[in-house]
Amino acid sequence: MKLTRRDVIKAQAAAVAASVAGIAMPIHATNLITSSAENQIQWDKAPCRFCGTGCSVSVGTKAGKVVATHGDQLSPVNRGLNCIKGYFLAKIMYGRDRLTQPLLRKTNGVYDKNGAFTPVSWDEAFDVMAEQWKATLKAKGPEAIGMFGSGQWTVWEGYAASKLMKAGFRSNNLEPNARHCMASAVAGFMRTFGIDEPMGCYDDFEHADAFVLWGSNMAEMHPILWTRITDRRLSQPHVKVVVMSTYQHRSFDLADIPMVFKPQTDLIIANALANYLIQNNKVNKDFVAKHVNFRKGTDDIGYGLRPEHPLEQKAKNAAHANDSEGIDFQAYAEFVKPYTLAYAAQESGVSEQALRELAEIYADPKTKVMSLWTMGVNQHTRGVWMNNMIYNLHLLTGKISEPGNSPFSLTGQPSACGTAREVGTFAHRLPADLVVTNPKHRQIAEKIWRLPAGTIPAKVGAHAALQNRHLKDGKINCYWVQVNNNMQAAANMMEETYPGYRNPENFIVVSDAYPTVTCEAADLILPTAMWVEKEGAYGNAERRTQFWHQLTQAPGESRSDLWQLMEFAKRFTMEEVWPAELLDENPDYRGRSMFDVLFRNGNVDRYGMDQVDTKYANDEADAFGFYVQKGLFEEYAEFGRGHGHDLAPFDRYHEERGLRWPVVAGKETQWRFREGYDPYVEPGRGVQFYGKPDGRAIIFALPYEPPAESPDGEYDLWLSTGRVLEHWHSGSMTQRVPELYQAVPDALCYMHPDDARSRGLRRGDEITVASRRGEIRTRVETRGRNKPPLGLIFVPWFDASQLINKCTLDAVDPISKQTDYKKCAVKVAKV
Amino acid sequence: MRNAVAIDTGKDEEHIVSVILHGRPEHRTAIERATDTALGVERVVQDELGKYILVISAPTARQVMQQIEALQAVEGVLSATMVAHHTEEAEFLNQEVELSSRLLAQTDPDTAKICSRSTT
Amino acid sequence: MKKRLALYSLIALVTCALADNQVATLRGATELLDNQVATLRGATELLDNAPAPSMAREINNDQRRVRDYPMAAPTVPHKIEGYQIDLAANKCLSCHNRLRVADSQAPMISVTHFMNRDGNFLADVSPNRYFCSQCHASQRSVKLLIENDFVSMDELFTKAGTSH
Amino acid sequence: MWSRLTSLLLNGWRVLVRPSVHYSLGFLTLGGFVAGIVFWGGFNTALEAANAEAFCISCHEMRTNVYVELQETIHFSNRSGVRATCSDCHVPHEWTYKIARKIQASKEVWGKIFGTINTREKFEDKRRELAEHEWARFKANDSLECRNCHEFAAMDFTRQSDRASDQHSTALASGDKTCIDCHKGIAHHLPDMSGVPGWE
Repeated sequence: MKLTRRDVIKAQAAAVAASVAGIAMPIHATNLITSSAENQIQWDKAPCRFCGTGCSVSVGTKAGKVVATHGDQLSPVNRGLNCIKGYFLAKIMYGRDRLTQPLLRKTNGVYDKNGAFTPVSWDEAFDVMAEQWKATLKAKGPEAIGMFGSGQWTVWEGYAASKLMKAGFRSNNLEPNARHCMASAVAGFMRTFGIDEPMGCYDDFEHADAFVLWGSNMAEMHPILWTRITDRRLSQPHVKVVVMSTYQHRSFDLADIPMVFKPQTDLIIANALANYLIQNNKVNKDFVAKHVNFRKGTDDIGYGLRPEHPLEQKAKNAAHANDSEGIDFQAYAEFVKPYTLAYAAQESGVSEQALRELAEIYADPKTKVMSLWTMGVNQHTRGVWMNNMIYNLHLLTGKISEPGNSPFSLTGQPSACGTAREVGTFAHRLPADLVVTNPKHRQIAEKIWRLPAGTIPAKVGAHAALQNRHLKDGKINCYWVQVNNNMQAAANMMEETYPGYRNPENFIVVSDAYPTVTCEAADLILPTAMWVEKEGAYGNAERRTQFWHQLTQAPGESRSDLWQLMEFAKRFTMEEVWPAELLDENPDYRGRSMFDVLFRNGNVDRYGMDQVDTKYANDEADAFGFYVQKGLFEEYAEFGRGHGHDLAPFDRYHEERGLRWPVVAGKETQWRFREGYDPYVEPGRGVQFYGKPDGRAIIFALPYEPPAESPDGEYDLWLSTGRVLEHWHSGSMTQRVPELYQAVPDALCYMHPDDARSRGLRRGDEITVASRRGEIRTRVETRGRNKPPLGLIFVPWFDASQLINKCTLDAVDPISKQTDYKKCAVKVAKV
Repeated sequence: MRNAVAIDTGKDEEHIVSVILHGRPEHRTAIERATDTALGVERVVQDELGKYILVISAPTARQVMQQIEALQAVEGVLSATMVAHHTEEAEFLNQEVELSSRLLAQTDPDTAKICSRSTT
Repeated sequence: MKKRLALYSLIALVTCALADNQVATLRGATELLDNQVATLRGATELLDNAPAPSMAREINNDQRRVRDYPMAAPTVPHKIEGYQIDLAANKCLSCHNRLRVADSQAPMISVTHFMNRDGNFLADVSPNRYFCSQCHASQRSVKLLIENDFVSMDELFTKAGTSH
Repeated sequence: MWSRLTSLLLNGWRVLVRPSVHYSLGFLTLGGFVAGIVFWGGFNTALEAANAEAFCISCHEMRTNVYVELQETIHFSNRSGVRATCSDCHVPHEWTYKIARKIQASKEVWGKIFGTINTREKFEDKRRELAEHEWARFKANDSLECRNCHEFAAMDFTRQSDRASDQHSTALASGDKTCIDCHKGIAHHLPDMSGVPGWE
């Protein structure tokens, strides 16, 4: 039959609506629907591949290809909206240079660190890889093995990696790139509340009277959440939006109270607000008396640089940065007393009037306030302190754990919460907030994993920045990077990252869908399936766990990270990875493969192929002969069920647009710690911060301390780095989408026009941006979307041709070990 | 018609919108009478719970909205929610699909109009 | 790492052409040299810095682009540099708003934009759609670094169509 | 108009002859400067001096608000380097208009002295009012200062975008619209535009 474009579009529109409404579309429903089955498009739900917002998208597939995506009407997160990246999701898998076969550096047919990349089979790739791993284990033991994963791993990929590293290879050198992203938020939660992740949820957006951005450009980095704030602000005239940053950006377009403060003085502002609340008798005394303890944190804690660095030599308490001592309210009041609004205004450069208006927002008991932050606060050498200090304000006023009153830490990656944090793929963590340093916690994990006592090492592994240093120093020799682009993302590429990867002693494996700069520095590249080319699960910033089915096939020989992790485990016997004494005590583990011990343990292989939904492909299940994802998820869920991290049964997540944990008696939890919302709060307690033994959250007394590096005579400008709306992180996906690439093709140096003029520069001039560590070439932008104040420049890091992390400093927060990407000293010069 | 593609206000445009209409099953006859008599409204499929998938096409967005508002006003209709919206010149919509890929090539400037970057 | 291909970085700015070769190499089963992997960098080695490309111009031809699928957000076919969209004013809506299109002759924003989060119609643009640039971007005249092999529905339907 | 002028000068004089104890040194010097140009020679020279951009941005209200905004626009820097400075748009070139505008400006000098816009917040509060003065002036003189550079007769529509040429060849040509009707906020940020025709 003849079709017009009109017929096709009508058919599409109808099919989309039907998929949303959950109505089956009988092929002959009406004359609209074209008669031939091959014209049908299959619609399924999946969470967006990009940021931590966790929008749900409807994915249209046909003939094994994704042909369309659009916002999912049924998703409470985005209600049918997407940001510009989301609208072009359909194209992220189809960049022409997808990796399709393993590539190994070879000379004359054998592996050579300085050889040229040569296509090899998976067998050869894994043979060479296993050989390197075994040699290193024999020579140096597990601590010379390392792995760097991501908040873009699916839940089960992160979980499998955690088992492989911590139980299999018995090395805690496992980190997610989420360390760069929200480690300070995690440490902030653990210190203040004793349990990770926000107490509130996105529903707070529709209840708050004021929104305070403490260092987040939500307009570009969390666009769909920004639409909800915009909605609230523009439809409710009384609502106020406060935007704080070290430079002016798009979020300022909605700001009633805009504040550009001098870098690092957010510490002073936060204390000044607390002091204002106390001085003006705006403290919720009843709440504080019932639910809060006070502690004074250790100061002079250094900057997490190499020990020989002068700053570390000088720091008194670098060794025990996380310590604190109990104090009382009076002592806290005295501590913050010097931080007056006038002092804060003078130090920060923000007008006292603006600071007072902000203080009143927190002070007024009738104003429901939502504080929001991302990298401005977390990527900060005092990021944990800043997190604590924001909670201080909400705890002093009791504005917490109820609709609209919500300190909300946003995340940058689709599963920073679901995988990195909840699964615990950090060097110090185990699933459900357990830690390797706690013997009881290790026992719990060993029991669930059906492994002998003493399997999991107690020593905290190397954190992200330290892994790069260990690679450079030859302490880590076998390193596996999955789903991230750390050569581009890690700070101080010239002095640490690059020398580490190219150290002749090291063997670097990089799994990715595209040939990134990290791949270029690798020795073995493994082609990897992405997003809907596999069955997956992500957890977003509001504790929402979302699933998707495999909808298409990965190109060529690409395999998912999950398949790679499990298949690689087959290459080892327990004798090759565990010490003799452990096997002597547990002889029944002898002679078995690591795959059998970790993944054929009676849990992971519990669900057979009959459980797999026949409507969808599942390459991993086919490869291993059981429902891998379900087995891993259900084993993992044992950690949290009954312990405040309850997850629903596996199958339900394929039906729902996600559920917010704890999911108790089939019901999700919107607000934690408050009776009536959170089933874990004991009746009569009203509010109970049950992460802490006595149910009380902690207000921390913390001072101002200067940044690790500040502009001086020679390096006379602050450098802040970050993202742009149109590209996600290192741009390896979005730079390959024509509409997104042509919207923002290259990175630029955003600069104040007077800073440009005083250096003889004009818009469009080519310049070098140079720090003590490295330099890049870019161009001057004085009119762009970002408007820095005098003395500060902003350069985004998505551009593989302009690796701004050649310039950044690898100073970290000594508590969270998260890098400060927002503050270092640079100079610019005309090329 | 120099600016037909460029700045057409919709004179010969067509708007195609799909709608999920949710109505009380007991009102189905009234609802279906409304949908079937409304201009440019096509009823694609429904389920026994009173959910309908409609496709509305009209020359202006205003008319599309009027149609939806009218349907929302029908007794027994709980909600009528727009899902997809597409607008395009009618002349393109009339093209047979076999031609569509060449049609794309003709109208897509990205293929032709992109000049390569300078190499300073 | 080998520097023997430093010569490449001198002509690195011909990235597009090179990228294509590299893609070809990546796909064909031949050897890849150090500076040929990271296709987005052209032939520039990791430690080197290629000249920064000149700032690309916004395309301003007013030619509405056909979308690959109905729900994709249309790109902006004209300059929007310096457009003010904030609490005070919205430059885009001063032409594309329902009440303005008659005067401005600009295409009206999609009717979906009048429906709010709860699915109700508003007389004006729904507040959650106020910041146009969150979904709609102008395009710059640059050649793609990497071609994209996405197949649009129309092409698939065409194939389907011709197949019977 | 002369009566308006003299009355203004008189008011000015009354203020100036009052004992100066309440007034800051800044005021005295500035007041002296104004008095100087008004009563003793160098009249035109002073006016021209006062036209210089340097003079306009010598007070921070102009420098930190409108001047910063101007720098982002095409009127500040562009392809050919032809650039408009404050007075090109805000001071009439023809003498009597110029005087009138200068007198008006003296009001802005009071504004400066009494700090009615000396903070960003205060300036934002006044932005709509200040903008409306200028829009009204442009509307009244048919966008004279725009046309000093952008001569309608000299426009080559074929070198304009379709949108621009359509509007210019119709609404502008017929005199139905003048430049400012469509080109608001091209050199400075717009104030709250609610209720402004064309911004419904």
